Amino acid sequence: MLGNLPYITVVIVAGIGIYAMMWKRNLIKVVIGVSLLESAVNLFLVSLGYRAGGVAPIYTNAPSTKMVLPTPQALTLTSIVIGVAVDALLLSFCVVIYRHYGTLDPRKVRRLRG
Amino acid sequence: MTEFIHHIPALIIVIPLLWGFATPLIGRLSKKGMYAWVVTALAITEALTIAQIYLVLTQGTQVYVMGGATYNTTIPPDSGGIPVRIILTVDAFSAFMAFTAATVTLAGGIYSITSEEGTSGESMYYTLLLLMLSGMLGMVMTGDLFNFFVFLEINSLASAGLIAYRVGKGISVEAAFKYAIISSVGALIYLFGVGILYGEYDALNLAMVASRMQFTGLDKVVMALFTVALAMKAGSVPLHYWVPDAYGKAPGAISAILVTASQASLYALFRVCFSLFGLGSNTLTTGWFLISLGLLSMFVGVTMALIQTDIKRLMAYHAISQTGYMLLGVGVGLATLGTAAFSQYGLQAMEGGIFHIINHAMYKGLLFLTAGAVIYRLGTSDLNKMGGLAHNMKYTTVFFMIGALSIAGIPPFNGFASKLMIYESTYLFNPILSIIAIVVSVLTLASFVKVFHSAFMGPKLYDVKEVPKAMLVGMAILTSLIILFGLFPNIAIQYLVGPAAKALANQAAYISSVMGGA
Amino acid sequence: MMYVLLALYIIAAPFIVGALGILYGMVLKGIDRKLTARMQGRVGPPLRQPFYDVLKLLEKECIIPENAVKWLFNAAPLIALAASITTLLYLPIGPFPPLFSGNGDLIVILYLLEVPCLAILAGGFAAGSPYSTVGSQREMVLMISCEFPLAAAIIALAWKYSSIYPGLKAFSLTTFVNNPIWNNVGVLGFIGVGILLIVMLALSTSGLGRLPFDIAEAGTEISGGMLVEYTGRNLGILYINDAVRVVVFATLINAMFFPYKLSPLIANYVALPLAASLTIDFLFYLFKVFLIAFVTVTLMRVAFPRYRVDDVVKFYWGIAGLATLAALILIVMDTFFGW
Amino acid sequence: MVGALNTYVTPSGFWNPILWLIAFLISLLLAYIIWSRGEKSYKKETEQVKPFFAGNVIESKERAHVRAHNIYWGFVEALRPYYMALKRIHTGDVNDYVAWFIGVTSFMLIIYFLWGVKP
Repeated sequence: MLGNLPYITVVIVAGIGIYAMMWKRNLIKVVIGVSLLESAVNLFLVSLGYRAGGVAPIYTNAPSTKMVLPTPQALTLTSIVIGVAVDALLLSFCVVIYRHYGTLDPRKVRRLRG
Repeated sequence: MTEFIHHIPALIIVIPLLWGFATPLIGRLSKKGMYAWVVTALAITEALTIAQIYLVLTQGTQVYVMGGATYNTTIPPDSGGIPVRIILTVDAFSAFMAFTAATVTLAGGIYSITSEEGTSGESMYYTLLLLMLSGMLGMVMTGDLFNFFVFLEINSLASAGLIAYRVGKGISVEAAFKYAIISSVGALIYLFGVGILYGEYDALNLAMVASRMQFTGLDKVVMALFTVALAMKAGSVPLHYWVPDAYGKAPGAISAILVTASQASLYALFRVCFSLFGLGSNTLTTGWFLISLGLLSMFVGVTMALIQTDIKRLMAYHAISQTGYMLLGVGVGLATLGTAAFSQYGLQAMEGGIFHIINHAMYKGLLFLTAGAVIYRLGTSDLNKMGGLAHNMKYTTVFFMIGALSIAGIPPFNGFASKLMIYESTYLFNPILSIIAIVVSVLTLASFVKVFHSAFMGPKLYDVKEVPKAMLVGMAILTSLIILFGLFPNIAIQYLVGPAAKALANQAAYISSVMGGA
Repeated sequence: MMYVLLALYIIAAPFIVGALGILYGMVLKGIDRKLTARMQGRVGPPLRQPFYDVLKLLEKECIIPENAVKWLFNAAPLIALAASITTLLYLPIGPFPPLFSGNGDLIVILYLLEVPCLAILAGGFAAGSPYSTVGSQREMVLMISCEFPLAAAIIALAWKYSSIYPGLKAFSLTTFVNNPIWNNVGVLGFIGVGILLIVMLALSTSGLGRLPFDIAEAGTEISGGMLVEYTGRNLGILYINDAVRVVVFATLINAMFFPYKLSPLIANYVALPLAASLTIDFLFYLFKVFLIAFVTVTLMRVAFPRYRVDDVVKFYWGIAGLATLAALILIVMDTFFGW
Repeated sequence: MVGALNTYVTPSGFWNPILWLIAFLISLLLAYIIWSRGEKSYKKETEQVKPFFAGNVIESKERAHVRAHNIYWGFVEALRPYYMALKRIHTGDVNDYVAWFIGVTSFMLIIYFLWGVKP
């Protein structure tokens, strides 16, 4: 049960993120939802490669003990970097939208419809 | 030289990527130089994609190992039978998609020279354009699930930036925001699936995962995550809401290129359905998933288009509708995969769907460019305010007419060739499919007749000039391909589409190209 | 030598078929006017009146309105007529197989039938008059409405053929002509094909833009609609095009539903030389075309008033659409149950 | 028979664009011959080049152009209920975009769990 804790956390965090994206009436909060979903995915990737008692996979001449898997860590790093770029872009869009529309309410930010 | 040709797949991705980042530097020195620089990059990429098609046709599927000791050692001897490195897997379908993407981007790039001239941040525009191209090419050529995610995000971010390029009192930014939100959600959901697969099979290579696929409960989750996320990125109903916003508000050339960007996701959707899950999954279910998305997209897209009054939003709804044809054709192929019906009509249905991909990229690209030309001269995209442009903008009118006839599937243009193939094969699967496809086609015609009338016909209301040469050249490139594919559909089928369809349908060949052996 | 003959064949074909289509179409027009007049208790014009009409139109001034897009306005009638003539090349004329058989099937014909309509409506838009614009967009609505039952009818028949003769090209008209549909269906299928025939007759009336579906021209509402600005030789060409299209539609229905020949029947009693049997079949074909044209053009015009635009949509997507779908289901059931 | 070259073959049909194009051009020539027999002059700069308005007075060119939103009235009118429903779901609200996506994903999860893998 305890071993599954990371995965349960992943589900909870992702759920909160999706909730924020679907129901929060503020674009910044929607962006926070995206960010939470990112975190959930990153946590998921990292915990996939976790071995109890393993060491970081960075030694060339590693001691012959267990290591955590290197690939998920590489994936997570890449994903974090991409996530930062996405968040920055989304937030800057929010700034411009607020400047022109004077609001961040998704019910009002919908001049494009139909 | 013989060594060089094997590096073509990598060069195709790397050239636009590196040249893109160098563009702002050159833009500082000289505007003209920057245009030449960008067009050269696009032309080289285009030439390389053509060379790649030749390579794939003559030598079979190309694999390229990133950072490997040699370019084709997919499984290093000390790796324990796992392809550890990022591998580009270019089969006929990938080469076909790469060619499509590069062609439209070339036309769009040349078109942009005058259409975006004098806007602030012009050099950034070209950087993002080249990044977007690089993303698309990476998406269609990679053989690695995670690498696909990276290219998907490169492409999405660049696209989002370009959609918002003309702020347009915030409306473009609104479109870009919606696009960025929905595509990053889609990409993250996709990444979830990649994580699950990695956890199960310890591999990220598509061929490797496919060969180990067990179809456990978790794999069913992955199927749902992958297919829905990619169908959303491809812009099919009922996940299409971002499409009219994004296509409708992007600059003209970008809308054209966004079409191919969506098609890159469509490619991935097909690739996942055929090469990753393949015959082990219930192809009837996945096939009907594609078919029903296709039918919905076709019908809802075109009926929504009919009532639009914004020229680009109207065309954007058509992009959704035309995607439906591809989903329909390939979906029928998938649903019949592995049965006797596949050789009877399934493969041809797939050829029709895949042929429609390139045709759609050409004519919808052309139409978006003509719409951009109209907006360039009139400064409005509202059809209610247009009229009488045919009196002055003769070339644009002719280009528009060719594009419109082609998208409506009127002979002898290319849209007809692929639609004919779809009509005359899918009806064997279920007669209703063809009937809906034919009806949608005439509705498409109707809405383009509407645009044709309200923008180009009528009394001479505006005293405008024809658009500058560079824009006409961009349109002419696509027009010539439309006519070429329309008049010689056989050649396209034989050298481009047929091999692509066969490559897509053959899961075992895809796996063995990376894993070796039979 | 081979190629020279081939080239001559390709060059000559449109002229021969075009001449036939134009002349017979004009004669049918004359007969139609005469018969309509008789049914309404008038004497009516002489049979050669359509020829006089065309000659008169060619002598009149050909006015190009000031708002028109000139090149398109002038090109539209020519494209329409040329497309109508080429459609005839894909249709079997009497006992002869289609001149271009093996190079175009029923779906191609379906789209080639659209091209003249499209050209004329583009011409109507190009005229730059509100009346012609309204007419053209009504024509487009008519085309949309017709497409659904038309597609359903063609697909239903082709599906039937593909299930009976998997080896043959189901959309090829040669298949239709060599294996008449009525001989290949049971009771259910017979009813289904009967429905399709009725729908196809109605569809060809609207394809020709005749009453009760002449909403796009509608002389009394929008003064000729699409054609309102056309005069002189342009109108003359459109007049000829209209005549050719009657032959095209009648020939299509003839090939799809009544591809029967008279000569085998006679050959039971008298031995016929080839030329004689071809002549008999050709004359029989002309007669069938006349009958079909009589039903679709003359009878309908006399019997029905004009529909409103949205009623046409409701008719074709409602009653006619459901009827063709029912026919499709009947034909499918016919195949599976085999009655 | 004619022009087996370049005939595009589908599972149940065929189409030869080049042949059609040639025939079309020849037919165009035929049509042009008839057309060119006709009178080509007309009186420019007179009332007869004015568009037909059935006697109504049209004060400006703008009024003579039928605008986009007036087109296809009959069609949209006939399908009114369908269009009402369609417009209702195109809200343009970013929350709904995500909701549709999540909804379809959950729906497909169920479908794939039931019939995703060959039995």
